[in-house]
Order: sequence, then C-alpha cells, then structure tokens
Amino acid sequence: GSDDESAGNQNGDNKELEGSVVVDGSGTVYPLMAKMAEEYMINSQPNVSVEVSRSGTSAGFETFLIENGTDFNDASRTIKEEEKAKAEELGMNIKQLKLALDGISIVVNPENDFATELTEQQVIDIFLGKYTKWSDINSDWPSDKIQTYGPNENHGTYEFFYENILDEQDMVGDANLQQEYSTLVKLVSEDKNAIGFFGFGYYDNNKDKVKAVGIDFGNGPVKPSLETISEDGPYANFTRPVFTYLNVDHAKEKPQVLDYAIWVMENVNNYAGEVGFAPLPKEEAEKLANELKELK
Amino acid sequence: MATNSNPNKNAVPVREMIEKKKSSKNISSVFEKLVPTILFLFAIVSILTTIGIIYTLFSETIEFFKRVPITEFFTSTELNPLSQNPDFGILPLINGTILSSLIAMLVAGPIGIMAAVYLSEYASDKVRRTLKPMLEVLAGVPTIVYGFFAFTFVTPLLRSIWPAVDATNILSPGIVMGIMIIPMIASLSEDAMSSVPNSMREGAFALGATRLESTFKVVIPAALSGIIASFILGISRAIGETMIVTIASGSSKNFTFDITQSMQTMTAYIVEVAGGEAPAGSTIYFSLYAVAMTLFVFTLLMNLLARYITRKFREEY
Amino acid sequence: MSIKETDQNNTPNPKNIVYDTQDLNLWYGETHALKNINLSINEKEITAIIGPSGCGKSTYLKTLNRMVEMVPSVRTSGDIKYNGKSILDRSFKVEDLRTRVGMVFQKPNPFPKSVYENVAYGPKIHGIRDKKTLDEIVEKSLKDAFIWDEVKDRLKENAYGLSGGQQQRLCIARTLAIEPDVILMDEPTSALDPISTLKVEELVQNLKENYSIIIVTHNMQQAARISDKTAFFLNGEVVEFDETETLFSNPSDKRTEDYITGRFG
Amino acid sequence: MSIKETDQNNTPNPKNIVYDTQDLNLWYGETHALKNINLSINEKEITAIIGPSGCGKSTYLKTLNRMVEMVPSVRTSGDIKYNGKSILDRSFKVEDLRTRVGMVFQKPNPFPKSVYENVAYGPKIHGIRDKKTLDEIVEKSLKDAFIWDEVKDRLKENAYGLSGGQQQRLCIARTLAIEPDVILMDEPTSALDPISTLKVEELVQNLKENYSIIIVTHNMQQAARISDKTAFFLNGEVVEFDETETLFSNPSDKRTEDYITGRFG
Amino acid sequence: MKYIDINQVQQRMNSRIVKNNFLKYIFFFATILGLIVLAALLIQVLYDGLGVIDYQFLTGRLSTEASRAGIMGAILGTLWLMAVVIPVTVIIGIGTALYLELYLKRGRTQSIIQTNISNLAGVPSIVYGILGLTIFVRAMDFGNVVLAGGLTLSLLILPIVVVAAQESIRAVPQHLSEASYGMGATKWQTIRRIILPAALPGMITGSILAISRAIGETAPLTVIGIPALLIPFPEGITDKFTALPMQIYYWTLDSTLVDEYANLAAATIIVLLLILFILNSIAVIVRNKFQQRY
Ligand SMILES: Nc1ncnc2c1ncn2[C@@H]1O[C@H](COP(=O)(O)OP(=O)(O)OP(=O)(O)O)[C@@H](O)[C@H]1O
Ligand SMILES: Nc1ncnc2c1ncn2[C@@H]1O[C@H](COP(=O)(O)OP(=O)(O)OP(=O)(O)O)[C@@H](O)[C@H]1O
Ligand SMILES: [Mg+2]
Ligand SMILES: [Mg+2]
Repeated sequence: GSDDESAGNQNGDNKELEGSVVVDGSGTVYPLMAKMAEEYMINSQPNVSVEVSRSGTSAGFETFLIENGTDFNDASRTIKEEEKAKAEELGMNIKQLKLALDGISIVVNPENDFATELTEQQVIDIFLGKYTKWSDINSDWPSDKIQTYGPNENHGTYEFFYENILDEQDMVGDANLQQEYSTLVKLVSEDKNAIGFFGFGYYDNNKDKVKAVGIDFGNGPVKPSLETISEDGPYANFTRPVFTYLNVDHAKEKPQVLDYAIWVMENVNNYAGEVGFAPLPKEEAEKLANELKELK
Repeated sequence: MATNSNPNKNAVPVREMIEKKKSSKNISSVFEKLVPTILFLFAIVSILTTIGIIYTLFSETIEFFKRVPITEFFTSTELNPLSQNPDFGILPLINGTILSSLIAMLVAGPIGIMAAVYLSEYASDKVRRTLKPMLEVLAGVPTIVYGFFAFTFVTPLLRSIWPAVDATNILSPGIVMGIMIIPMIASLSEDAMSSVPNSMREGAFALGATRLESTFKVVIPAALSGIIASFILGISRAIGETMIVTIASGSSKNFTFDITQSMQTMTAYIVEVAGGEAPAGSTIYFSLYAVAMTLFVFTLLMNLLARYITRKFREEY
Repeated sequence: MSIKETDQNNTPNPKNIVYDTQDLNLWYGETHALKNINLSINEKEITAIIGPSGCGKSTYLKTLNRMVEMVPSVRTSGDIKYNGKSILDRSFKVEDLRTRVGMVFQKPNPFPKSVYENVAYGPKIHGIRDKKTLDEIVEKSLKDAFIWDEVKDRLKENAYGLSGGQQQRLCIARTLAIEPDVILMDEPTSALDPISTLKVEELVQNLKENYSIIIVTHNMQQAARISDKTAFFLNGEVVEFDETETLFSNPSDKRTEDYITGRFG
Repeated sequence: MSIKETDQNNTPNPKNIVYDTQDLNLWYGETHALKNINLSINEKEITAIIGPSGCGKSTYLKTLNRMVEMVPSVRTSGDIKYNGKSILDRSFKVEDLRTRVGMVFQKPNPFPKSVYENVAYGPKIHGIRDKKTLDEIVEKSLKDAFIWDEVKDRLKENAYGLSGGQQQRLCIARTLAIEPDVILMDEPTSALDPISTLKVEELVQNLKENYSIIIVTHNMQQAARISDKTAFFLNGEVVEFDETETLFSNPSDKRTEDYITGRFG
Repeated sequence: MKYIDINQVQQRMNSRIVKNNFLKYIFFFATILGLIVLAALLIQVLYDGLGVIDYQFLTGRLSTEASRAGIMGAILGTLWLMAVVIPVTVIIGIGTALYLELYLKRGRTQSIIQTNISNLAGVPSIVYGILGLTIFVRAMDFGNVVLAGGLTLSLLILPIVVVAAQESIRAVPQHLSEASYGMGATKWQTIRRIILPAALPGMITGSILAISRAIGETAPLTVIGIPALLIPFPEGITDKFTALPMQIYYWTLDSTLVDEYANLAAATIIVLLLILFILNSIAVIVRNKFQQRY
C-alpha cells in the first residue's frame, strides 16, 4: 500500500480532473511509472486514467514523436540527437524529467563465496572476456569457467553497460543475454559460475536468489544500495539516471497531463525506493516540479 | 377472378391470396437477387485476408532485403539485431524452430499414434467415446497456459532429473508443445485408421494374426497417407506455436544443437521484436516481416504437403 | 401471371390438357435420360408412370416442375407446356410454377418443425401471415389429407414423431395447403407399410376430384388400381401411353406386355 | 499342441471328422442367431451350407474360426470340437485356430500391398523370414490357386490392380500360404462374374484333395455342382444335413424341398 | 512338402500373444498420458492460484500491488473483444459458408476459395498478429484498441467458423430443401426457413469452439501491443484494453520482479479455463440437445 496518504493532497488546488494520460517507453522505468500511475489514480485523481505500456525506450520514442502521440515516454537513456531532431521537425516541445537513479548491480550466485569483491577494472575485463576462469583473476579461486549474463540489446541497461562501462568494446562472445529479467535472475541463481549485471531493482527484489558483488572504484568495495547509488556518491561510476520525457504541448492542452507530471515530480522520491531506484537529490526533484508548475 | 367452380377448395381462398401477394413480391425478389452478392462479399473476406497477409509480408520483406542481402539472411548463423554492427542471420531462429518442432514431434508422434492405435483398434466403442473427447480437451487449452506450465512446472522437473538443463531451454517447451499436439495426431490418425475397412482386419485375423500384427502390418500401412498427413500438420502446428516457446525458451539467439540451452524460434523472435524496441522503419523492424514471411512459407508448404499426400496417396481399398 | 387465364375454373371441360410435352429430351451430362417424350396429361385425372428402375420416371416428373434443374449438368431440348405456357423457358419463374404444381416425394420428408408449421410453411412463404387464416388452411389441408384426426391434438409436436405413413400424408397436406393445380408424386408409398399404403392410395383417389395427379410407381398393381391413364417408360422413352385399363389388359407393345407380366424389370 | 496328432498326414481315413458341433447356440445381444446346431464335418470334403438370407450361415462359419468374437455382444453356448479340441474354450488360442483354419470372404479383401506381400503376409507373421523360402511359398500358393500365370509378371504390383476374380483367387492363395487344414469360404463367388466364378469353383474342387472345405453359398446350383455334403439352414437351425445328391434330389424335409425348388428364399 | 513347421509356429505363438497383450497396455497408457499431464497442469495451477481467487480479485482493478490486483479489467477486455469477434465471425463465417455451399457452382472458383480457406486455417496465429498490427493498428489507424484486436482475432478464427458452418450445411439432407423448393419457395426462403434452422445447432457449436480458441489466443495480441498497466475498465470497442491471456503473459514474465505475480497468473488461468469450460459445455449441450434426426 501507499505509505504517504497525504501525497495527493499536497497538490495545491484540488480540482477534479478527468481524461487519460498515455505513457509508453522503457521497461526498466516501467515498474516505477506503473507504481506512480496507480498511486496517482488512487490518491489524487481517480477519474484520470493513466495507462502505462513498456514497448521500450526507442519504440516508445517512435510513438511519442508523432502527432497525437503519447504524453510521456519513459527512457532509460537520454534522448538521442536524431530523436531530438525529429521533435524539432514536428515543432514539438518536449521536456526531460529525471525520475530516479539506478545502479547497475553486478551479481553472482549465492554459493559463490570467493568473488565477493571485484575492482571496477576486473568487472570490465570479465565482460570483455579477458578472464575466462575464476583462477585467472585470483589463483586461489576455482579454475572453473566464468559464465557471464546480462539483459540483451533490447534493454537500455545493456546500452548503458556497453557504452558507459565497457566503453563500447565488444562484450565477450558467449555472454548469455536475455530478453526477460525473470529468466536472467533464474539463470544466475542456478549457475554457480555465473556473473551478471542488471538494474538494482531486480537485484533488490531477488536478494535471496542472487548476491551482489562489492565493487572497488578506488576507495574500497561498495555494494549497490539506495544509499550508495547517486551521481556523486561512492557507486557513481555504475549509476545511471532514468527519465521520462513529457510532451509539453500536450501538457498545456490537457490539464490532467500537466497535473500528473507535477504530481510525479513531487512524489517520485516517495516511491523510487520501493521499486528499487535510488531517489534524486531533493532539490533536483523540486526544481523540476517548479519548472512544470510554471507551465500552468 | 372467381374460384367458385371449385367449392371444396374455397374455405379459404388461398390461391387468390397467393396471387395477390405475388404483386408485392417484387421487393423480396430484389432482395433475392441481392443475397448472392452480399454473401459473395462475405466470401471475399477470406481471399482478402490472404492477399493482406501476403501483401504486408512481401512489401516489407522486400524492404528488408534492400538493406540486408538475402544470402546473408539465409546463410548467416549470427543474429544480433541490436548490436552496433547488427547481424541478421535467420539460421539461429530456424535452428530453434526445427529443434523445438522436432522435440515436439518426438513426443507427439509416437504417443499420438499409439493413442490412435488404442482408440481405433483396441478400445471398445464405449471407451473410445469417453476417451476421445477427454483427449481433445488437451487441444483446447490455451497455449499461454501451456507456456506457464512449461516454465513453472516442466522445466524445474527436468532440471531435477537432468541438472545440465538451463532455466530456459528448448527441451521443455518442445515437450509441452508435443503434449499439446498429441490430440491432433491421435485424432487424425485415428480417423485414417478407422476408415480402413474391417475386411482388411478380418483378412489378417483369418490368417492367424494377432491384433498387433493386423494393426502394424495391415491397418497402419493402409492408413499411412493419413497418418503422415497428420504428422505434417503436427509439425506445421509446432512451427507456428508461439507462446510456449516465448515463455519457456528464453531469447538467446544461439546457433546450437544443445537442447538444454535457451534458443529462440521464429515466432518468439517476432514477439520479442514487435513487443520490444522496434522503431518502425528500422532494419530490425523490417526483419520482423522477413522472419514472419519465412514462417508463413514454412507452414504453408507443410499444409500443402499434407493435403497433397492425403489426395495423392489416398488408398483405394 | 398469365397462368391464371387458363386456371381450372375456366370452362369445365374434363379433357382439358394440363401438361403437354413435346419432343422432350434431357441429358445429365453425357447420359441421355429422356428421349423424345411426347405426352399430354389431362386435368383432374390420375396419370401413372411405370417402368423399370433407371428408365427416367423420376427425371420426367422432376422436369414437370423444373426440379431437375437442381442437378447442374442437366440440359434439355423440346418443350413442355403447362396450361399452354412453355415452362422450360428461362423467363418462366420456377417459383410460380412450383406454387401451382405440388410435389410429394418417395421418402416422407417433413421439415424438422411442428406438424402445424409444416403445413403452414407454404402459405407463409407465399405471404400469408394472418394467424386465423393460417389456422384454417392448416385444418382444412390436414382434413383433406385424411390425417386431421390423428394429429389434431399434436399440432405443436415435431413432425418426426409421426409414423412413416402419417409423415407422408402430412407431406401431402403440406402440398395441399398451397392449393396447387397439379400434384406430382414420386413413388409416394414405396417407403410405407401396406396399411399406410392403402390409406395414401385412398387419399390420392379422393384428391383427383380437385387436382390433376401424376404418380410414379414401381408397383404395377397400384397403377392399375388407382390411375386413369398410364404411361410406360423404358430406357428414357415412352413405350406406351393409354387408358390404364387398356394398357394393362391389352397392351399394344410387346415390351409393355413383357414388363407388366413380370418378364423383366 | 495336440492338434498335430490328428494332422491330415495321419492314417488316411476319409471319414475323419474335422469339426464336430454340439448343441451350439449363439446370440448377438438379444438376437438368437444360431439354435442348437449339431453338425459333423468331414475331413477332405467339400461341405456346402445353404439357406435364405439371415438364416445364420455366415454366423456359423465365423464361429468355426471364432471370428464371430469380433462382434462384442456375442454369446455362445454348446461346443465345437476341432480335431477333438474344444475351440470355444477361452483358453484355446484363436490365433492358433486361425492358423489351422483359413477363411475366404465374400468380397475379395486383399491387403493394399503388392501381390507378393499379400501371399507372404501369413508366413511372415508366423516367423518365416527367409527370402528364398518365402519366394517358394508364394509361388506354390499362387500356383495352387490357379493364378500364378496371370500374376507372375506383376508380383510387385499392388493387388488392387487385379480384377475381382483374380483378387479372390489371390485371397485363396493367401490362405493356402499358411497351409491350413480347413478352408472356410463365405459366398466366395457372389461378387464375381460368371467366368471368374467358374474358375474359382474349379479351384475349390481341386483344393479338396488336400484341404477340408466348408463353403457358404446362396447359389444352389453351385452347392449341387461342387459339394460332397450340404447343410440347409433356416432361421438359425439346421433343417437338413446330408449328402449333396440326396439333399437335392430327395430332401427329407418339406422346407428343404420348398427352398431348393425356389418356393421361398 | 510343408514349408511351415507347425512346431515353430506353436512356439512363436505364445510370445506373439504376450507381445500383443503387453503393447495393448502401453497403447492405453499412451492414450491417457495426455490426460495425466492435463491433471498435473490443473493441479499445479490450482495449487498456485486458488488461494488468490476471491471477490476482490475477480472484481478489482489491475494493480502493481499483488495483494490488491484484480482482473475485472481483463475480463471486460476479453468480453469486449468477443463483442467484436462474435458478430463479425458469425455473420461473415456463415455468409461465406452459405455462399460456398449453396450459391457458388462447383468449379475452379469454388476450389480456389476452399483451398484458400483451409490454408488460412493453418497460418500461425502470430502472422495474423502482424497482419492486424500492419492493417488495423497502423494503416487504418485504430490504434491498439478493442476493435483492432477483435478484428485480428476474427480473421484468425474465420476459417474455423466457415468450415464448421459448411459441414453443418452439408449435413442438412437434400430432401428437405427439395421439399421447400417443391412448394414454390425461393432459394433465400429455403435457406432462411429450412436450411439455416436445421444447420444452426452445428453452426453454433462450431462457432463456440472457434470463439473459445479466440479467447485463449495471446500471440496476436502481444504483437498488436497491449498496455502492461491499464487500470480503467474498457467501455467500448474504441478503448484500449487488456485481456485475460495477456494478463497471464505479463504476470508470468514479471514473476521475477514480484513472486506473487506467479500466483496471480495461475489464478487468472483458472478463471480463463473456467470460462472455456463453460463455453465448451454449452457447445456440447447445444450439439446434443438440438441435434436433428431427419
Ligand atoms: N443426378 C443425376 N446425375 C446423373 N445421372 C442421373 C442423375 N439422376 C438420374 N440419372 C440417370 O438418369 C437415368 C434416369 O434416372 P431416374 O432417376 O429418372 O430413373 P427412375 O426411372 O426414376 O428410376 P427408379 O425407379 O430407380 O427411381 C438413370 O440412368 C440415372 O442413372
Ligand atoms: N453383428 C451383428 N450384430 C447383430 N446381429 C447380427 C450381426 N450379424 C448378423 N446378425 C444377425 O444374425 C442373423 C444371422 O445373420 P448371418 O449374417 O449369419 O446370416 P446369413 O445367413 O449369412 O445371411 P446372408 O445370406 O444375408 O449373408 C441375422 O438375423 C442377422 O441380422
Ligand atoms: Mg425414381
Ligand atoms: Mg452371410
């Protein structure tokens, strides 16, 4: 249930709104957005229908950047140049709203009691295939073959990992990349030589099945947690923001869209943790909320 | 006009009334002429559906082949649609499709035909009439339910017996698909075997054959074309099956023959691409149609083959 | 429409010709089933058609109400005049013809509806909707078909609950309900037991007062018993057509004699 | 096992009894199809069974190799001894019985296989695998069935390419291939043309030398022509059983006389 | 000269008979194997899902919170889909069947249409999904609403309905229509009053079976695109929707995120199977009750 019953009433005027708000985009952001949509409808505007799809960041942009497109597009990456260009071409005003922070979690099988800590470089080298056996990293470790896992190219998480962590070097050929996180968690939880990566939320929800590795970024090992994940905190190198993009024209035309956007920015920090995202710094969220209020 | 020459007939002047109504019949006779036209329009829908399928698949597939050479598509074993240097080889998908169908047929073929033999040759009328509809319930279970079952029941069961099996693998959905297809094969084969005249069996029994011998040496050979057709239709069904593999086989685009591993079929690829990040107009979007086209051709060929076999090799007894 | 003009209520000349067949030929694809048929059938008489199996009796009967057209491969030449109008003409509406010419089939074929609905079917399709009128028509037709007493309490029941003989009389009642001029009967008793057969024969003889009846039968005794005239068909030809008495007692053709004495067929 | 002891290569006593039926009754559900049948059938003779349709001829024949059991509702009482062994006993293996007693059916029913495979089917299921032996068996059986010359060049062709008469002789050859003691024939010529019928009749008479033959026939002339003894069945009972000559020339029962003179049936 | 050694035959006989009897049991087991699996499936689903089913679950709205999630929206979505599928398939399906059986002359055209229909019946459902996505969702711009989904499913089951309707028309004895024509009825009158009523039970049975197929179909809907979270109930055919099988699909996939989703999926399966069971029972009742004897 919601832990903040007053959330809906903070929202200045209590005018009853109706109509629909259409959200599509990233599957990573989906749990957060779905949670907020639901809470919004329960606590703030019961007659507004917020529908959330998850066709993916890029596919979402396709239906966002057209006439009469969706109102919001969730994104696990920032908008690309060509996407921006398309919006300009259409004369469409869009606004980026940073929602929360996600920490790429490096996980291993719970039975794995040796690789509890790795340096950032070791992680990179593992996924680049420079180590094939655990014993290549540390001669005390077993000489079993390392099996890497991760979400497939469909996911923003993969893109982030590939672009920002591996620095666009090719990932090891036999990496087991999956479309479904359910599959991924299962695979790691059942392969004692597994090492995988995915968003913090999936680790957070499956702590009984997989174990997070502490990463040494230079100042000793850090495990991902709501506290460590932040853009300037100890887990910063593996932290990425997640966004939603707002069609500002829609927000001006449809009060429910704007109202929802404001509500989201005012309340996102209450729900982020619940679904495995680290909250934004308070000021950043407030700033975005205020910018939105000015659109009124 | 008077009909009084015929007093007997006159209690009700039916004749007269009918004649009178005839003048008003013009409206209904227009309707009468219209009916065939209306019905024709309905019948055209099925033709339009076919044209629609072929047209959409074709036009977008051609677009795809402008970007990816057709030879690469059909010969490459690499499928990495989303990577920076994407590869579009359909072989991993065809491999996954063939393996899963093969596993399904290894389950459904023998079991289906044994069930058909039991129902057609051994079971009494009463037993047959209870068992057959019960078996057909299996065919009516939605495939999404089978997918759930494969993922949450069959896979864990397999893994407890054979630890090498991955959490997602092609074996479990293959087996479950096979179970789904059993009723189809059993039912069609049973039809084929039941239509072998009893005089064949009598001929065999009179030579001292046991029921088993009459079945395998006379009835089955005589019904062979029907049985083969049922197998081919079963394969076609397995090739086109989507949800079971989507849920239970993961989405690795491996080109491997190791059935304990995750693989993707053509159908599951379509679900992944259509439901995932496939911006319209991108190569990956068009690849959806190219794969669907391949799938369509595969199943069409199977269906035509099945029909050809039943027609061509129909036994004359 | 112009059929009316030659309706039976014209001058009551008993020798009025209802059907005049001239040089009729009929082919089912390659099979030449009727060959140069010439026959004039009188009004208010019972005309029997006899002949061995496959000689074309049913085919001829079905040509008289153009039911034969339902076989797609059929071709005809020659002419049939019904009350002076050429019926083989495409412009002649078959529905009109069939409204004036009723037909009773070999196997009783009531509709899977109630007894009442079976009889009311014809009037209804011809546009009679009034409940009271329909009631009257049903009652009268069932009475005329000698079956009213047996079914009056079960008008709402399904016709398939009746015995075979009752079903056949119901089919006759159904035909009577549209008051045709002519009734064609194709071996109407061959599927019935002897007692039902007798009842139907009796009924047919009664109907003659008001209807022209053409009856195909396998049963020569039946033809002899009930018909006024008899035509003997063989291999698609009319071998002999005469007063029934003459034909059976003194056939002019050797083949007729052979047939009626049971030497073949 | 003990069947062997009375094998035909024992003392060549022509009056050996091959089948002894005692008080046999048979019901299909409620239908009492065979009533108190008592019949002794001799070895190396042709026994004909005649009677009107539905009198139980086929039923009796099918009881002799227990083929009648294929109808689920069948019940029997009484006994049939085949070479002294009670065959109605459940413990008696039907496959065993049917290996010793061949059967030829009314409608030729070759398997949809090649001519060769049809004849080789029986030996194969009984365990003969050797190609050369099989070839010999096939040739000998086809020769014994008087059909070798007609088919020797088309052994590999499908049996359905043969004419009806050839098919029937092929079915006889198929039966001969398992070297039975007895051959049961149920109207083996009724689906054949006269010429084929003659050929089969000739063949049957030849087979008598080595086999005991029981033949059901509708055709009294046939029974008279070829059989040694004839049983006349009526309504499930044996009315008369005697030497064929006696039965046809001097029947002791009025009903037999009526039947053979064509007064009913 | 005897080729067949009766001793050998005797010896083999026993093993042949034993083999026959043994295999009989194997065949029987093969026949009921499917049923055993079915039982396992049902038990597993009931075990996982039965605890979840209560009034709240059946009537509630969708939620990301497993404890308060309900499937009324999915039930209504499925019903709305059927509101499109049933009229479309029944009218077009029966119309097509009437045309093929009663109006169209046997010949080339007839065999082309007939072949086409049986080929369509073998096209994988996901291909229909692509057709629906391309034509209804995009080209006609309906969006991923009930109408688009319903039309897609309609095309999918149309061949089944046509074939079933054709069979029931063929089962109406010729002599009934002859009787009707013999009374001067026109073709349409005969069809309307004689052939259709007699064929109707068969048509209804066939249609129900086809419709239950449509109710369970998931693949085409995944291609068309169904929102993963849609809380408001659909109120018409131009509304967006979710359907029972889609909900099963999403919950199965997300069961890693929230364990209880697996139970929700199982509970939804129970509801879906129950609906199908009821529909099939109706089909059987219609078939048995209204079967005509002619
Ligand atoms: N639908 C048809 N298509 C082709 N040939 C037909 C058809 N109906 C009848 N015939 C042929 O036309 C000939 C006449 O048949 P018809 O049914 O008129 O004979 P019939 O005298 O009524 O015989 P029966 O006494 O057996 O009813 C026969 O040779 C028959 O085979
Ligand atoms: N399978 C069966 N089920 C029930 N009754 C049967 C069955 N087979 C035969 N009968 C009945 O048993 C009786 C004897 O039939 P059977 O076939 O032995 O007669 P038949 O003398 O061979 O006649 P036909 O000369 O017509 O072949 C008949 O009354 C028949 O109706
Ligand atoms: Mg006739
Ligand atoms: Mg018989």
